Amino acid sequence: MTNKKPKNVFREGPISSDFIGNSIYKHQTKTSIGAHNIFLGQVRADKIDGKTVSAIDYTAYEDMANQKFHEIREAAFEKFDLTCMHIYHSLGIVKAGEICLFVFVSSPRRKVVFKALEYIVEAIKADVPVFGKEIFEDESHQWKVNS
Amino acid sequence: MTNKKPKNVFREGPISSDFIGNSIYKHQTKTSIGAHNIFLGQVRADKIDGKTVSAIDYTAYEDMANQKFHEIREAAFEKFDLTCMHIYHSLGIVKAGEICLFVFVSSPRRKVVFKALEYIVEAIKADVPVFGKEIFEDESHQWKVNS
Amino acid sequence: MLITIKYFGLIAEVTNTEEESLEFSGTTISDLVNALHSKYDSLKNKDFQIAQNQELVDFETKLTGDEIALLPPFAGG
Amino acid sequence: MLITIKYFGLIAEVTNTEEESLEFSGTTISDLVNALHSKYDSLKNKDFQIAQNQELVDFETKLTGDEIALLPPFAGG
Repeated sequence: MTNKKPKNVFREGPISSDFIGNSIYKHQTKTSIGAHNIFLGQVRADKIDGKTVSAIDYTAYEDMANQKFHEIREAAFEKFDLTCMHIYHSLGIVKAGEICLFVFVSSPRRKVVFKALEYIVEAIKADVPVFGKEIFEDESHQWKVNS
Repeated sequence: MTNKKPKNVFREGPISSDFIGNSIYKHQTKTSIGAHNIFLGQVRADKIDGKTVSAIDYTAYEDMANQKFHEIREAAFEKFDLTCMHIYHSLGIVKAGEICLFVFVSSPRRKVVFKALEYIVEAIKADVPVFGKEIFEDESHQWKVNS
Repeated sequence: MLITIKYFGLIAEVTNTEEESLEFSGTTISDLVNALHSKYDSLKNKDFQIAQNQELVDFETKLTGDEIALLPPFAGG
Repeated sequence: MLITIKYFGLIAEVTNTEEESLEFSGTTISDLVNALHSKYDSLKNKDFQIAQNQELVDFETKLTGDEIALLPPFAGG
């Protein structure tokens, strides 16, 4: 189930729990799957120097980012025996408590999904040009850096 | 967020995608969380000697199982910096494509959720007395063994 | 002593019951397993573990009179 | 040659633009970075990588005239 053309991974605004639930629902017709593993990135209300993050405003170098997501996807299908893989990332404002990243892998057997999901999430963090402006409650901001 | 008394992990029948979506939704008020990791076990329509599994009928030594789930939960909170952890397992009939196990861990940071989730799922598979009768389309059956 | 024994999954199919109480004079788990092998001949070919008071025990363990369970291979998830 | 340069995140704040075209006579990425350091003084303190034609490149790489992007630290997820 790989495809050659990069898909658009980005969604405007937060990723809703309904969207995630529905995505799980759609996999119930795929009866060769025995294990799903889902990673969700959620915006934290971090306190930094006494100020609290209220949202992150995500931007991206979209063409390059979608190309990188595509390469990560192809590499993961190459390395791991996966039945499906889905990646969604937010652009624009995502408030604290809302979800900005949804990675979903499925396989006949469980051992592979753990390895695959961690591989994909770490690759996204390291290789995909997405930028996050952490907006504080007083509307000042700072730029997020992945650790 | 550990508690001393074992909770009942078991649910009658499959775990619905709505239930999972709603569980994700409820975590959006917990703004110290940065990463969720979810494992879902789904019943496979395995073909064995030309017959196809149509469902698994789960039974358990319930008191011991809930005690084991509790011990796994306590051990995971001890080992990993988790904000929350939820485990649900089906009893009774779960059809091919339906979900029989839902494990949900959340933490401020991502690295810990991968390790914690795999630890918990492997412990469940190894230590919890749950039994699965694989029912074929012709209503014959065999007993499932975890690999 | 009177011992309550629970059977699960494949083992309950072999014994054709999920629970029974036995008057028993042995002292170890091993003694009990031997008695059950005599009572249920086809139990000999089956793979199972024993829990006493909801903890897995080995065959040398002393019988305490608490609840005993015969557990076939686990298949959770 | 005429080079199109894209700026993102913190870097776009420094340059105060997200994209510009420059007539440029240098031959390597390094030459271009030097020119941008002259144009935008506070760029010198900033951490960024360069992509040419959507691939990260090092400073010795030859300029091809394809799209250049200045990328601050990634923060996806």
